[in-house]
Amino acid sequence: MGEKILMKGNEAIGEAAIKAGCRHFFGYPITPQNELPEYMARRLPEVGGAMVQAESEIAAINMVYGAAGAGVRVMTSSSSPGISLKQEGISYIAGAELPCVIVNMVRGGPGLGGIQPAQGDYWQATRGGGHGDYRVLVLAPAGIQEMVDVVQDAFDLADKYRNPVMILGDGMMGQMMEPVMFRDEAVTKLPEKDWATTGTRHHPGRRNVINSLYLQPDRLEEHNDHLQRKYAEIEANEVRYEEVDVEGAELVVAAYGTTARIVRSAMEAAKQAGLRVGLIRPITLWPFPVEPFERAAEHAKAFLSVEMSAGQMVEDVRLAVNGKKSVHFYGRTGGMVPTPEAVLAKFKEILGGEA
Amino acid sequence: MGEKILMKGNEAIGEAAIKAGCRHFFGYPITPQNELPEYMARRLPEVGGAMVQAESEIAAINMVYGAAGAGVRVMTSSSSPGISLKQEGISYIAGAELPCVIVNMVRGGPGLGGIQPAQGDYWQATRGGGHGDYRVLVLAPAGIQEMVDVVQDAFDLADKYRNPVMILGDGMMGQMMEPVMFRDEAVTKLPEKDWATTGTRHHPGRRNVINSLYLQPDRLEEHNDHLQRKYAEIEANEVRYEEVDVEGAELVVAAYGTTARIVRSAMEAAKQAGLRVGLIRPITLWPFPVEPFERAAEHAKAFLSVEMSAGQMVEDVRLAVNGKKSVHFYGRTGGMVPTPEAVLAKFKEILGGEA
Amino acid sequence: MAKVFERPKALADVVTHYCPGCTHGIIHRLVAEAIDDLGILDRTIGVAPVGCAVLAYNYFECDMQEAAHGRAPAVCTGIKRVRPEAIVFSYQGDGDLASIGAGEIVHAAARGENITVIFVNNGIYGMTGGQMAPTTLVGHKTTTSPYGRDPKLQGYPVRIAEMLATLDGPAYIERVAVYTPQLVMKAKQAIKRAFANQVEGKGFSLIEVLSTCPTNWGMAPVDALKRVANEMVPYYPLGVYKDIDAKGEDK
Amino acid sequence: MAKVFERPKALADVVTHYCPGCTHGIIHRLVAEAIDDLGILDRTIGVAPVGCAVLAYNYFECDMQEAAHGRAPAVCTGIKRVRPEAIVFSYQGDGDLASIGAGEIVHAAARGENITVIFVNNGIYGMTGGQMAPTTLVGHKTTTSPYGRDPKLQGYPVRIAEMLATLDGPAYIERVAVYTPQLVMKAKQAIKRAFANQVEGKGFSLIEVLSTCPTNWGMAPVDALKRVANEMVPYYPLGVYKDIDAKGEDK
Amino acid sequence: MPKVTFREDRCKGCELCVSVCPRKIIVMSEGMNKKGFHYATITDQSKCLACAFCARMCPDAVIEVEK
Amino acid sequence: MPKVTFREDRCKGCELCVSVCPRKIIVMSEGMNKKGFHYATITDQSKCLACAFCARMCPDAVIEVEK
Amino acid sequence: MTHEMILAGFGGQGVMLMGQMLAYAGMIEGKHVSWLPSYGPEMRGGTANCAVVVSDQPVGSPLITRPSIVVAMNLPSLDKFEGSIKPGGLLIYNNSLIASKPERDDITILPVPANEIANELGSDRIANMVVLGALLGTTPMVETQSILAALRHALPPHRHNLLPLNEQAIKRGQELAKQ
Amino acid sequence: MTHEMILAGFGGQGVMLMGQMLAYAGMIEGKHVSWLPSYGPEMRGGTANCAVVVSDQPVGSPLITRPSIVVAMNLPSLDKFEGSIKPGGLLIYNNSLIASKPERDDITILPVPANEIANELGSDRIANMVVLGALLGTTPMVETQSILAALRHALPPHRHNLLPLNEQAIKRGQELAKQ
Ligand SMILES: Cc1ncc(C[n+]2csc(CCOP(=O)(O)OP(=O)(O)O)c2C)c(N)n1
Ligand SMILES: Cc1ncc(C[n+]2csc(CCOP(=O)(O)OP(=O)(O)O)c2C)c(N)n1
Ligand code: SF4
Ligand code: SF4
Ligand code: SF4
Ligand code: SF4
Repeated sequence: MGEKILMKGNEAIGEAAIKAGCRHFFGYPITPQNELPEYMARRLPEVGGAMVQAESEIAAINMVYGAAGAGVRVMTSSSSPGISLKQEGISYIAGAELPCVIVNMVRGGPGLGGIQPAQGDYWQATRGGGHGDYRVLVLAPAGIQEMVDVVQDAFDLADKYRNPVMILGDGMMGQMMEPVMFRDEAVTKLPEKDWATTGTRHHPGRRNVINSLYLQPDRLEEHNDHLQRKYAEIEANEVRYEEVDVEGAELVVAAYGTTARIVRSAMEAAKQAGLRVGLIRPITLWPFPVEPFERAAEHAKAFLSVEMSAGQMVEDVRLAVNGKKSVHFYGRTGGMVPTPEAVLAKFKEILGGEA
Repeated sequence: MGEKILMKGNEAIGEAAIKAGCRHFFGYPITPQNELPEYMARRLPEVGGAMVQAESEIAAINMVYGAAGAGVRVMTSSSSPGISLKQEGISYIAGAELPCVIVNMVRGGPGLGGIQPAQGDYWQATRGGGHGDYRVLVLAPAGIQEMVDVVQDAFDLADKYRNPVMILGDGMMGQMMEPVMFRDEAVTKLPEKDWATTGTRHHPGRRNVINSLYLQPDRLEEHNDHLQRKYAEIEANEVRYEEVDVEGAELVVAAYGTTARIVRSAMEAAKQAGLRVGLIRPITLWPFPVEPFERAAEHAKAFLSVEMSAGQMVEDVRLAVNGKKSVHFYGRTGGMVPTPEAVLAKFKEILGGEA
Repeated sequence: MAKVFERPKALADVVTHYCPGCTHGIIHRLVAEAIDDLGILDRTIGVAPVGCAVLAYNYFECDMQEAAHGRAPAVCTGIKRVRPEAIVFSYQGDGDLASIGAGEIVHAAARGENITVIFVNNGIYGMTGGQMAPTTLVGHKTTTSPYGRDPKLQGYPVRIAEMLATLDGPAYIERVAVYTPQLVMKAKQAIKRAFANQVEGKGFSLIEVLSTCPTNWGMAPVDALKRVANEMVPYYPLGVYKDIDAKGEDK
Repeated sequence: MAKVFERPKALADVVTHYCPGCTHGIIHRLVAEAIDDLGILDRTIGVAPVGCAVLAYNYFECDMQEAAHGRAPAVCTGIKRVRPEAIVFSYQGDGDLASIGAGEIVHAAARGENITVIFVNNGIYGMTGGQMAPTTLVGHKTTTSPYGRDPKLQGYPVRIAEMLATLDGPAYIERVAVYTPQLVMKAKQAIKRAFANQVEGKGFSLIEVLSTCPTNWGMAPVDALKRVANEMVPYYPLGVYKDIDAKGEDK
Repeated sequence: MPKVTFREDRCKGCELCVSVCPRKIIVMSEGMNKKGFHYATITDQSKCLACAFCARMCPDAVIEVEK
Repeated sequence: MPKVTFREDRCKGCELCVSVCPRKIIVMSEGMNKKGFHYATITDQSKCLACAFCARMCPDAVIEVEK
Repeated sequence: MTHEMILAGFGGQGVMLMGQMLAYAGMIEGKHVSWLPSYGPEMRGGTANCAVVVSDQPVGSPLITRPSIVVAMNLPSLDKFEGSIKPGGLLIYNNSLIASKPERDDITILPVPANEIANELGSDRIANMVVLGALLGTTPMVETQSILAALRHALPPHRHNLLPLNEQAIKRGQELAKQ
Repeated sequence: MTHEMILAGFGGQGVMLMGQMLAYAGMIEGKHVSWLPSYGPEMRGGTANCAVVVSDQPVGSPLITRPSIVVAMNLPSLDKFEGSIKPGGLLIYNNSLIASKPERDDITILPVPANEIANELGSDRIANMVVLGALLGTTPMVETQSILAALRHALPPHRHNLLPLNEQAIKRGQELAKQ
């Protein structure tokens, strides 16, 4: 491990990507993620790569498609409205099974909305805002060190499954600074991609084609079956989460990213007030960590999902809890960040009511 | 009521829209919905309106934004990849609370996919493929007559709630012909829209602004709270569904649109085989008809969602059934349409297993 | 005493959020003056972009719509097609119009939509903090061209007026600047004509206005004006690029 | 006996799905001949559009990517930036390149991406069954201009070669046609040069090829060729619109 | 003598080759190939100039010309 | 005598007016307005030509000119 | 009674129109009907087909995978659909263009020399009407009058002079079926 | 011990840097730290602020709504944040620019004539360092050495000649706080 440095989330992502062997970034400015493309514009030329400012988010995601299809590690980033524009492209990338990393520093919506932190793009990220049955791995770090760690993993996961991976942050995650350490070894040997379009001289006797079109419905169904098998494998192998004080908890809270930190603050206070509150913090939003909720549903009296949205992840919590216990919701929207005090009050309200 | 005529789904939508007072259509070609813009290109000039072929789906949805903001009834249509491109625009329209009707004749995905019928855009439609917490009313007719009826209603709902309404069909619904009758009276008096940008001469002393930007997070949260109250009202008042043989059914099936018809065929056969199978056919996919499932969960042994997808609506069924009974899934993808025989076999498998 | 100069009525009497010395403010005022002069305020519908002018809907006394980034020409099209009697204009920056919205402006122009477009070219993304625009001059350092715009990597600046003038759709295209009072008055005439054309049903008019961004250029406002004169005008020559009323005289 | 003419190696030995007499087939062959002539097949990566040429990935013996509708220039950019040694080309119809993809082509050109673009202008949407394209001639009846394209409602056809030639980015832009064997040979030379430019690192080259759509024009293939000569060429003059190697000679 | 070869099964019967042959020696067959098209064929090889106009105009690369 | 009026509270201190005044009679104030800017003000009305150059260049419509 | 039919042929042989006429005729008789075309780029130059349901009951699936009746106007259509017919069903094929014989022995098979008869009547283009007649002759699911009304509806007024010829073709087909 | 601070002022007064230095100093001492800026277009010309946490515990929320310490470099900042300070907390304000007095009586209040002292030392631009010194003097959450290391890290090498001046400013602030 190297030494600790203090870094902004957006810039830490950039450095982590470079350490993971990413040399190409295609992006378009939008607050609150600008420091990432700006960092890449400065840094990538130093390591023999390039940041291309595309003419739009759509162009950027399609450049990613081309670059990923040509076999390199590649990244793009944006924030909510820009990510909406990328949905067709993401569906294509998933359909053509190309590995890449997409960052969404979520801001308040809908529409032009605002630029402060939010988590209102959960459904878009986990259900696919694009068309058709596809999945994107979604990683939601709750601090800058974890951000760095998941970015490095994200490229590996993308390559392993030939699938897009999304890092879901928010304005706060992008803007804040915390100490980070980077893994010592920069990635030097990247996985072989014999399917990539690199010119037939690199794979004589075989023509590589990147494509998501299957005009025959039976062929398209076969392709979908293949994708679904892959997704099942991801669900089986790649679930990540953190549990805090879940054992013996009366109330189990679900929260990710920024909100998870606020819940942690509220839990400190709750402990002092004698409340038994646990936290399940999904790190992968898809695949969603169903199993810890199933386990917790055996003993907890109630569940609570805390989000910076009008209530999106709470559906996944309800699906996981499957009617065994009541599931509550507390959310703020529009760039408002829940306060630990308000979250604590919600704990009390639920436990008071249920106890 | 007028006389019955035989019409293609795509064309019937067009005529129904015109009857509902829609004089403006903005679209871009894509199979399998081309007959709709083509019909509008022929018909609208005859009734003093216009069909504008936009340069892209994105331009089309933003033309809709402008036209809806200017206070008229307006429609656009597309199919899966094109609808993905509209997601930013739809989020803006929902955020700015503009009424309009959007048609999606779903085809096989993901990516370029294929052009045969599918239902893989359910999540995109019901959860919002765009960013932020917004909702779109989603109507899923199961025949051409119902298509006509829901189109006429869609405009009313859009105006009533100042919200986009989506008609979710599929290639088959768009291409098939069935007899239809149009409501006798064409709409002549449209609702007043005193919020529309029509020029201040039409509303002296007040400047109208169409907007979704709220830079202050507390203001944006207020706006979101307002939207959520509106959505709750829609959930309370606008749920539509059809129940067939649900009372006394051992197996209750959920299916919408094309698949619901196939399930009906399979149910005929099931009845002959002595199986008690009922159908809940959501007509509004959002708001989802939770209540009939709750009711059915009291007596049914099991539930089954049949879809032309890898399993999307099944989550809403599971949320509605809330763990009370098992929920099964049968789906085809890629443009493959389930056969009544296969659906029947699935009935038997479940009832055999559960009985 | 006679008013030689007063604040136009069409300009809302509020403080704008623009940085000190940013010429967005001058251009806003010229648009308002043109609307006043033509007496069309009560039938004008403006469309604000995403960019520093995003709040333009607060600054004009007419009905306004706020468009998604780059899509103002499509939004204008939607409005104009359903309210042909309205006077519809968009006000867009260079990121908005020339980058993400390139498709929309080309096609609104090609269709000859009877609208008025005010295109503010300041060669940078102001709102988002100084990234490169398609119109950023070669060599200019921005946050996304930190080593200076290099044509080998980032290509050449796009000349919108010249490009759109190749189309048969537009009626009138002119490029103006506002770095002297004289040019401000010329710009005013151009903007006024762009609105008058619409009133007369002549079709698509676009005025490209060379503008400053003192903040992100890192310059005092007065120096920024000089930069327009010395660096921008040579690459973006002022003049009329298309004028259906003056065939043969086009540049 | 010497072969005077044989099927190029770069063209896959399969039956295409194109309609009888559709000149997409000729243009495919010319691309393949250019690749053969330059000996670059094993380092060429082609990008297929969405349009009738969507299956082009089956027809060339090189690596291929299928792009989303209109985005081929962005996809090419992605490939070329990460594989600069590869020869990257896109093959796009007029709906793909000039309508939905207008922004992408303008900016790939402005950036001077070192790629080759084959732009097939047949003035209609073939794949989706004959809708109006941005290049549809005035008066032409299509399924979405059933009363004939009316400039008042649908504007004027876009001349891509002329429009892109106003940019500083492109190295070479030419418009060719394939309605006689002589023109086919000229088109071949242009296409070959567009690839050779890339090999030499000269930058963005685009060849606009006037093509037919017998099916959706509702014409016999031979009559469709005549229509190109009689109706399209007058509006879309053939020739070189940009050539950095021949300064001053540009059209 | 030049030799013009048609891969008849590949012909789509568009007649472009017929239209450009300076010697007018290409005709369409009475019968159909298995794709259901009347295919092009050459009547009198001896008149052929080996100009390859036909081959250059054929959208389906049906024709090969030797000399 | 021409009269030039500044809405001082609206001034952002950009000095564009100062730079274009042909008579050089506009100066920036020592003090600040409530937005924290040194504001423009006129020194000698009597020298004013009523050319309104200042007003036309002011991005914030701070200046009104009468004659 | 529910008739689930697939009508198939080359593009241009008029199978789509034939299907629409059946559906239209059924509709004006108050029956439940649906018509569903195959669609997509593969139609171009290739084969086209439509699925038609005419029934006393509301139509369930408009997509027919096990038709009771198949009309095959050319060989690819015969090859594609012969196997799907329900046992006891009906296959009508155009033996003017199809040389080979169907293989099924559990269905009724009716060869119709449609193009020959059409040519006799003076126009190759009404082969579809001959087959339609044959279908009605075998399976009178709708009245001939309704079919003629459908035809009148389908043809633009300036081509109503063709009605008698079409009617004749339908008659010939019906007679042939009766034999 | 957990210090939750908000540092606020005009853009240009160096509050962002001040916050980063505190976080950096905390980090090199092995503490848990976070720094979160306000961001957005309203920053332009307006006020800027950052929230800094320096703690022995992992940092929960980096967003501070109830700070234990507020530093206000100008009047709008004082107006905005005075009310949010936890009872018993600390408010440091720049009384060179702020004429009015804070109203709270349940917190410690320290006025610092930051611009005056900075000007005395020869540069208006180090007013932030004076305040930083005052903050450290009142609440020694990190060692002065660590702050100086942070400063060395923050300044580009060619401006390291300014280090002594900055150090002096910090010292003056510390002394003032001790009084
Ligand atoms: C879809 C989308 N992409 C990006 C942004 C972020 N964004 C806001 S303004 C802007 C560009 C502003 O530049 P310009 O149009 O040149 O106007 P200026 O601010 O310079 O006046 C961008 C990229 C956005 N809001 N939406
Ligand atoms: C996003 C999206 N929009 C629309 C379509 C439908 N579509 C397929 S091809 C095409 C246009 C084809 O026209 P053109 O590019 O001119 O090529 P041609 O078929 O004439 O060769 C369209 C609109 C699509 N597949 N994806
Ligand atoms: S950032 Fe630039 S363009 Fe935006 S208001 Fe400030 S000076 Fe003007
Ligand atoms: S539809 Fe037109 S463009 Fe497409 S293959 Fe057929 S003739 Fe060619
Ligand atoms: S040009 Fe080719 S496809 Fe056309 S008729 Fe001649 S040989 Fe056949
Ligand atoms: S131009 Fe206007 S804002 Fe600028 S200094 Fe002069 S009066 Fe003030």
